Amino acid sequence: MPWISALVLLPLLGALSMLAVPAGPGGAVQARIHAILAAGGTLVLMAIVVGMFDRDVAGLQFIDHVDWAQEAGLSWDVGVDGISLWLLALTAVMFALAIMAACWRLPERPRAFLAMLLLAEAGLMGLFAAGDLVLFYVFWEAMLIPFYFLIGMWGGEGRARATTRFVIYTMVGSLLMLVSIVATAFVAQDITGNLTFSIRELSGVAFTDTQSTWIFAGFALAFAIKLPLWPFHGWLPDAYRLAPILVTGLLAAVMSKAGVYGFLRIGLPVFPEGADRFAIPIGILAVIGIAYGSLLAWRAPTMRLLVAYSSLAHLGFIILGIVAFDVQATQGAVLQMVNHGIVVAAAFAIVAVINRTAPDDRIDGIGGLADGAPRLAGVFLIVSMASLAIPGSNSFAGEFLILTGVFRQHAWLAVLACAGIVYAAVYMLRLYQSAMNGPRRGGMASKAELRVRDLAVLLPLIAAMLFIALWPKAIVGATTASIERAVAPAQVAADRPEDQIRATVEADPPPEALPLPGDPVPETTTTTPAEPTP
Amino acid sequence: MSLASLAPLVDAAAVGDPQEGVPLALYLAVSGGLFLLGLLGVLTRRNPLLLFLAVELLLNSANLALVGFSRYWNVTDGHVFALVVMVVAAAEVVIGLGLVVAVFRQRLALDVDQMSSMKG
Amino acid sequence: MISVLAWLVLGLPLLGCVILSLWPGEPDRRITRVIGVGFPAAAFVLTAIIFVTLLGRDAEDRLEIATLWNWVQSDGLSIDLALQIDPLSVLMMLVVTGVGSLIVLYSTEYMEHDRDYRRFFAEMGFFLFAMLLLVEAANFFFLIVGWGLVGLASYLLIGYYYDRPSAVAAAKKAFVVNVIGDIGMVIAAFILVRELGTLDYGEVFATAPEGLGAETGVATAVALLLFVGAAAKSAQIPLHTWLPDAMEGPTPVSALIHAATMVTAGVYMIVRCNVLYELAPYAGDLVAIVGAATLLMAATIALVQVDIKRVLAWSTVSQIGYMIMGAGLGAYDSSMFHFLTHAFFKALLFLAVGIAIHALAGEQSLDRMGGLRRHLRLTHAAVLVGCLSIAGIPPFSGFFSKDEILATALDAGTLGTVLAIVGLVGAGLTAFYMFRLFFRAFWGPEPEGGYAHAPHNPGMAMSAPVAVLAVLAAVGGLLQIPGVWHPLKDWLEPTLLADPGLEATTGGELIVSIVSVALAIVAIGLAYWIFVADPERRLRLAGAATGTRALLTDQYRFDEVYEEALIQPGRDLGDTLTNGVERYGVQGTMEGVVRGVIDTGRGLRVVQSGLVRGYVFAMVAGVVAVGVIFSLVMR
Amino acid sequence: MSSLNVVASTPLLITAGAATAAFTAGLLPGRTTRRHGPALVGIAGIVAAMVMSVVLWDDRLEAFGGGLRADRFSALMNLIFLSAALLTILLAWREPAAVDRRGEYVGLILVSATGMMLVAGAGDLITIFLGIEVLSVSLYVLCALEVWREKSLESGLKYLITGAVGAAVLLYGLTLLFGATGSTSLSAIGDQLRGTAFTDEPLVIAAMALIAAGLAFKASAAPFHMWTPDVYEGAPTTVTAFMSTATKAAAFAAFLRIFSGVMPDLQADWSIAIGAIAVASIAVGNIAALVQTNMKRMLAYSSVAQAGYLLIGVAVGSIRGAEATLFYLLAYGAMTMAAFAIVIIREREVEDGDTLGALDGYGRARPVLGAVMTVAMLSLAGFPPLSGFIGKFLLFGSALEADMAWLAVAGAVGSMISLGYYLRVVTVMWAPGPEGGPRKILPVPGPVGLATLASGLGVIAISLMASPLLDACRGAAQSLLAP
Repeated sequence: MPWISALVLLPLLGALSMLAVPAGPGGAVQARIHAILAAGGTLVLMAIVVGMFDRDVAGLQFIDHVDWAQEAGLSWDVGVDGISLWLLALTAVMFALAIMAACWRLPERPRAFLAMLLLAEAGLMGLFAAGDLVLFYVFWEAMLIPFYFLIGMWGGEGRARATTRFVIYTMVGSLLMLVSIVATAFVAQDITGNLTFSIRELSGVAFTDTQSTWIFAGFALAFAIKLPLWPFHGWLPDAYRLAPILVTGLLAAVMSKAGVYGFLRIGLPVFPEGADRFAIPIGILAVIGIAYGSLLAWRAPTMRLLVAYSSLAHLGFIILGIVAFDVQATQGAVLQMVNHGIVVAAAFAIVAVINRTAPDDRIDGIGGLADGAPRLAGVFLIVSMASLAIPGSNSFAGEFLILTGVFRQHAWLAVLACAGIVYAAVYMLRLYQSAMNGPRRGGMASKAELRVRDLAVLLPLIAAMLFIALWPKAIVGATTASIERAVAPAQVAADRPEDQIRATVEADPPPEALPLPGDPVPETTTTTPAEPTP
Repeated sequence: MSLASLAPLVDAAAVGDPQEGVPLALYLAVSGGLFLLGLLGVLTRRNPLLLFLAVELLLNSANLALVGFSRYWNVTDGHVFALVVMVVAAAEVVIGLGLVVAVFRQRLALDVDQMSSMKG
Repeated sequence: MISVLAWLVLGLPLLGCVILSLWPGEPDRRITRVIGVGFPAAAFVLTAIIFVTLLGRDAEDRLEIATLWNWVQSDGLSIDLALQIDPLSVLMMLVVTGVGSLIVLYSTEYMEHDRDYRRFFAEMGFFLFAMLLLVEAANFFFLIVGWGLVGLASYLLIGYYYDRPSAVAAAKKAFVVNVIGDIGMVIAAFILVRELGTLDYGEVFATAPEGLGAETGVATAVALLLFVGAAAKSAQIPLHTWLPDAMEGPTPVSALIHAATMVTAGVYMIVRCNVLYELAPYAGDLVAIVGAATLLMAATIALVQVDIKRVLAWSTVSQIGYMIMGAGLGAYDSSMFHFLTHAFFKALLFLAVGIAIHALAGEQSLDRMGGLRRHLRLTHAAVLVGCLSIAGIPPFSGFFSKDEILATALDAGTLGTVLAIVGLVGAGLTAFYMFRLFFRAFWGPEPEGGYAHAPHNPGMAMSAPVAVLAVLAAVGGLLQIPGVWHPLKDWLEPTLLADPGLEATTGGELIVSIVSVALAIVAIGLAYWIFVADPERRLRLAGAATGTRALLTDQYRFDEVYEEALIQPGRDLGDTLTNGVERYGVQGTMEGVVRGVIDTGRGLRVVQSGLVRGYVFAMVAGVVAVGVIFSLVMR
Repeated sequence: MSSLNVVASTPLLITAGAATAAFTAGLLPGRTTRRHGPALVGIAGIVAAMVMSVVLWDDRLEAFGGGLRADRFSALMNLIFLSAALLTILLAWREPAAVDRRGEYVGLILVSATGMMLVAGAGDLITIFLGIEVLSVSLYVLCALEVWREKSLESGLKYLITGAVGAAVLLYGLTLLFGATGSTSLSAIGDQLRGTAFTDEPLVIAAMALIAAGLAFKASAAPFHMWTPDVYEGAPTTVTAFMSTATKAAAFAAFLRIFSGVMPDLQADWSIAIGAIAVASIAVGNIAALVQTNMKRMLAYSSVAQAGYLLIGVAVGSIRGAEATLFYLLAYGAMTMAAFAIVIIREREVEDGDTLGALDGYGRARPVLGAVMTVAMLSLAGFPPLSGFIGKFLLFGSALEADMAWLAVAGAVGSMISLGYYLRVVTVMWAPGPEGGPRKILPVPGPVGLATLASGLGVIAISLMASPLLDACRGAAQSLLAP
């Protein structure tokens, strides 16, 4: 069974099925059923994939390959490995929760809203599953469209500007990425003699330093904007502020992982030399982003902005983990992607709850809610602590692994990044305390108390936080083989000591020899002349 | 594109058969002059009728060159081409005159500069 | 068996916390009491069983690792979710669960009038869990986890009265300062991972001498970074400012967390890491110096504080200074001994003072106290025991433990001698400020206008723990008598892998004892002379040395300096970034580019004049341009 | 040389015949006959011509002594022209200019298409010029067809004047090319220019410059584009739609025929200049479109920019480039037609239907039309996986393959700018709109709706069927470049 294709196509099918739903109240019920079936089905499929996933395989598993336009080298090529597994799972879970929340209290024009959510899910699923550069780009751009509509049609005042900024800014980078993708294929064709966009086949092609650097730069800009990496975050505040908060949650929880994923999936394995050249600059930007995001979060006037800027800081840690070229840091980064997704989604869910009683979102405007809303206080506390990565939380597990790894490679970057942990405490406590503690400043606590539908979203997230806090190995363990292989080329390029490089750098087998899903992985070695190992 | 760059052709014409008569270079010089004159006319005239006249100059300058080249290469293609161009020029002017009549019937000024309601 | 017990000890308080938190609706207070006290008490009983079991074994056999599961494994670093049961952790567990149980028992009555009864016990349970995790952890990672979680518990309990802005601010301060400490420890852990590839105590301590090397920069860095964590948690200069503010929490919290247990975690950690500190003697010296400076500073501040709990808070800072000084010098067992006695007498003091505060309906100012001994006789006696103990009057416990640190210090070279002298001065100051507190609250005249309500005597739940602690404070010092016996030291022996073997000489003991007791008696006399003999004298003296007094009252103005030098600039930077870089740089650049493009578009609109001859001209120009390009490209 | 070989010219003859028939039908008595007769005749003719084009797909024939060719390239281009003509006739079902003068309208459209087919199949300089003039002259009339409207007249006159100058420039270029080679037959010229002997021949250089300029005018490439917005705005919108799709395609057919087909060896000489025109078009078109509020003007500038992208494929001069240009022409035709279709529908409903404001909230009232417009805009902007993306992808690819990365980068930067206006349309379409929905809504006439849907689905279908279509484009490019 084409598991991964099903994962991508089921939400798409769900979205298309909305066309068959009649308008009116009867249709709303039907729309709910369609959406929940699609999202829930995806979640179930995802669970099955997680269950069947083979943790010892480094490469892609469950590959589905169909040619699309061979002449141009385009094809449908999806699969999953240890890196994408958890991002797919994160996407499936987050969208299932989001759709559940949306169904619980439908916005206006529910069919379109649910259809857009499902389209976004399909886009992100496809992005994380894509094994082909063009397909990756297709999903990279395609998911913008549903988000564009979600912000543009259901957003707050001033959303037109926000959406345009969001999309233009993101596309600015990605169009250069398109050029880079095409350039990659042709340069690789010059080297190996066959035209392909398959990431598997391209990683291992011996690009020259210059080629690698320039093409990587094209990719890196796109990824940096998507992340966003400081100072490419110009689109972020408006988009996060003006999107419907459900969508903001999804942007922060899932979409922001696309950029990091790009670095890890494409940047490091395919362009190790380029990645090496940019590693320190990106690391510095990440550290600046940590401090900058934290300071702005500290002074942010509204709750959403605070969480938005905190997200900027958190993503700084994650990308820092990626550019360290350290297996441990990278594993931490992947773990932290999952963590951040869970935590920031919960944070926005809580902001949404508080917004019920403080619709203007201002931090000054609320206070002392804990008195009448003890459940909220408790859940909020857990989420705040997870967000500021208190030792013992799931985020701490991620940050610890990241920073240990970064410290091993670039101690100074890790030490600088550590300062961000202090800031995190300052701004998260500011948010928590000003909302929950102190004298009552406005807002009715009873309105903000968690109801069943809030708990239905928050409790699974908190359960996930606790689970990861107690046993991160469940997540980390599955990534080992894939990450070791993904990082190895960059480690070689960066002249890391032999004992840190845990995978041999070699090109993938040519397409004919690709294993079918379910086949044992053959031991064939490369026939391509590329062999970057010195 | 300056006339100086036509020097090779001038040479070619000069060393050619004296029976050929007018050398190609002169055809081209006149043709080029007509073309420039036509362009100048299009650029300076505001009356559509005069503009069409200038356009005729442009097309006929090409005709002259076509005929000259045709003679130079001693083929008939250019002549055929010139005939086609004449027909086309006639058609264009017919359309132009038709438009001018329509404009006139709408009581609009016969001044291309005043026909600028659409811009930007 | 011990493994299971160790996990049970850890899990019981947490279980209590979870049950209380998730109890639907507001549970009956009796149920809250049973759960809130029962689970810690059960943990204490189990700890006692562990203790007895270990006692029955040979000294070498007293180490037990209880692994639950492999927590994470990444690139060679493997971290187990594991506990380490050894004499040091058992000692800590005994104190934590023992004193903890007493204090929650006390709280059942103390917190009687509070709305959030259940939340208090839930949070206390959580604290006990976190503290036990801290002391039981088998590796640095879970040490840090416990370290962070006690910070959270402390935050919650300081901010217990969350509608009080001062409490909220104090909680935040405590949390942030502790996070700074956490970072020190985290970075130390990074170094350990990089250099040694492991965080397990056993492996770290076994490989550190080779892996880090003695007296190397790396070892010193690790030791100092760990000490940053210790300084934050144990309120040492310069990270001490949160502890006095932490008195915003309920008094039982101050007694348990901010006196007896959590704040001494730094001492525990240094003792635990004795191997590392022995590899970094300079770091050890610095630790000792910081400890000494802290003890002196805190003692001087305590001289003038009016808030009764603040006096106790500063005295705690000062006493921990002794412990840190001792640990820094290598007198690990003495430090632990002082930790033990301090847990008794400081908990006693807080709880007894708490009775007074409770009796006065929350009044904490010494200015509105006086003559309480007539109302609260037993409490008066208990406070007296505590004061005598902390002042180091034999045979109360503080005398033995404090003098042991100072006497050992004399054996530690010139630095030790100097620090011992500082410690002696501090001891004198301690006796003075404690008896100032004692005389002003319990002796002397009643405050003007008398008490609105006659102070009432506490019930059994509050009295019993005080009584037990009073006994312990009185006799606890006998656990270790120089030259007679030292069971504590023997007990800790297996964990002190790198004990430098400092030994208090009999001569040293004698000198220290005599001097300190003499100083204490003089100080007590002075206090009596000022505060009791003639109550007016205090007011007359208050006019003298106003500048110094103000400095001390302001607690050396650390807070102000931090506010001015660190926090406000941070806020300003944040605002500058928001209003400058973000608005004009990040957003502005983007908008500027967009505006530039749009302006170009407007310009093109102007060029598009609607004049057809203009269009033709553009075409002609275009032809020329294309021609130029062609001729340029032409070879 | 002397054989007429009519078979090769059947599509063209059928179209021309249909045009004549349409003219005639328009003169027949009976209101219904006058109204529907020409359209039906025209549609029948178009379908027949399309069938013939498909039938001729695998042949390589010449007619009129080499003046007209029937190869895959011309067949593919014929299909584009004919489809555009068909859609235009359908879209014009209720267009005032077309309703009263259906015979003229359909006839002129078909004549214009005949001219385009002449260009696409040209085997001779004369055919090229003749084709271009035939298509232009009928368009001049079509533009001014609404003689009662000042703007329509202005548009016709402006187009005529600039068009005449453009044609003259082209003609002069063709003349010089003839002068340099001594032949008007493309194959003969191609033989002459084989090798690099002519690279420093000033006559050839001048010819190339003038031809490039003349064709760039037809393709509305900057700086020869300035007529485009005015003419597009003033002309009846269906005519605009036809111009922007079919005429542009014809211009590119000529570009490919002459530059890629006849002088591939001189590619190094002309690629820079054509690339420069491409970059200028991308820049000017996109930037100017940003500030437009009239949909037709905006689409006009957008078509300038799109011409720039298309020129990338010409500039690289390779089979891959031609293939990319052809594919993009297909996609571009579908998406532009779809965009204009919405404007046409909206124009019937409200006075200022061609402005952006008229579309405010239109998508909410008319979701299907909104979806078509959205798809068209996103495709024009190059969002994957729509056909516009695949086209751009191929164009950029051809540029990079030819080591002309600067063209790809320019295209990418231009695409970024283009988002500003394409997405604005989408935003406006789906905005809440004025109170009570868009001002006025009329039922969409069947043929118009059919054409709109067909164009919208075409945008999607072209991307889904990219593989067979690319095969076709490659075949066409090969027939052009690798005879």
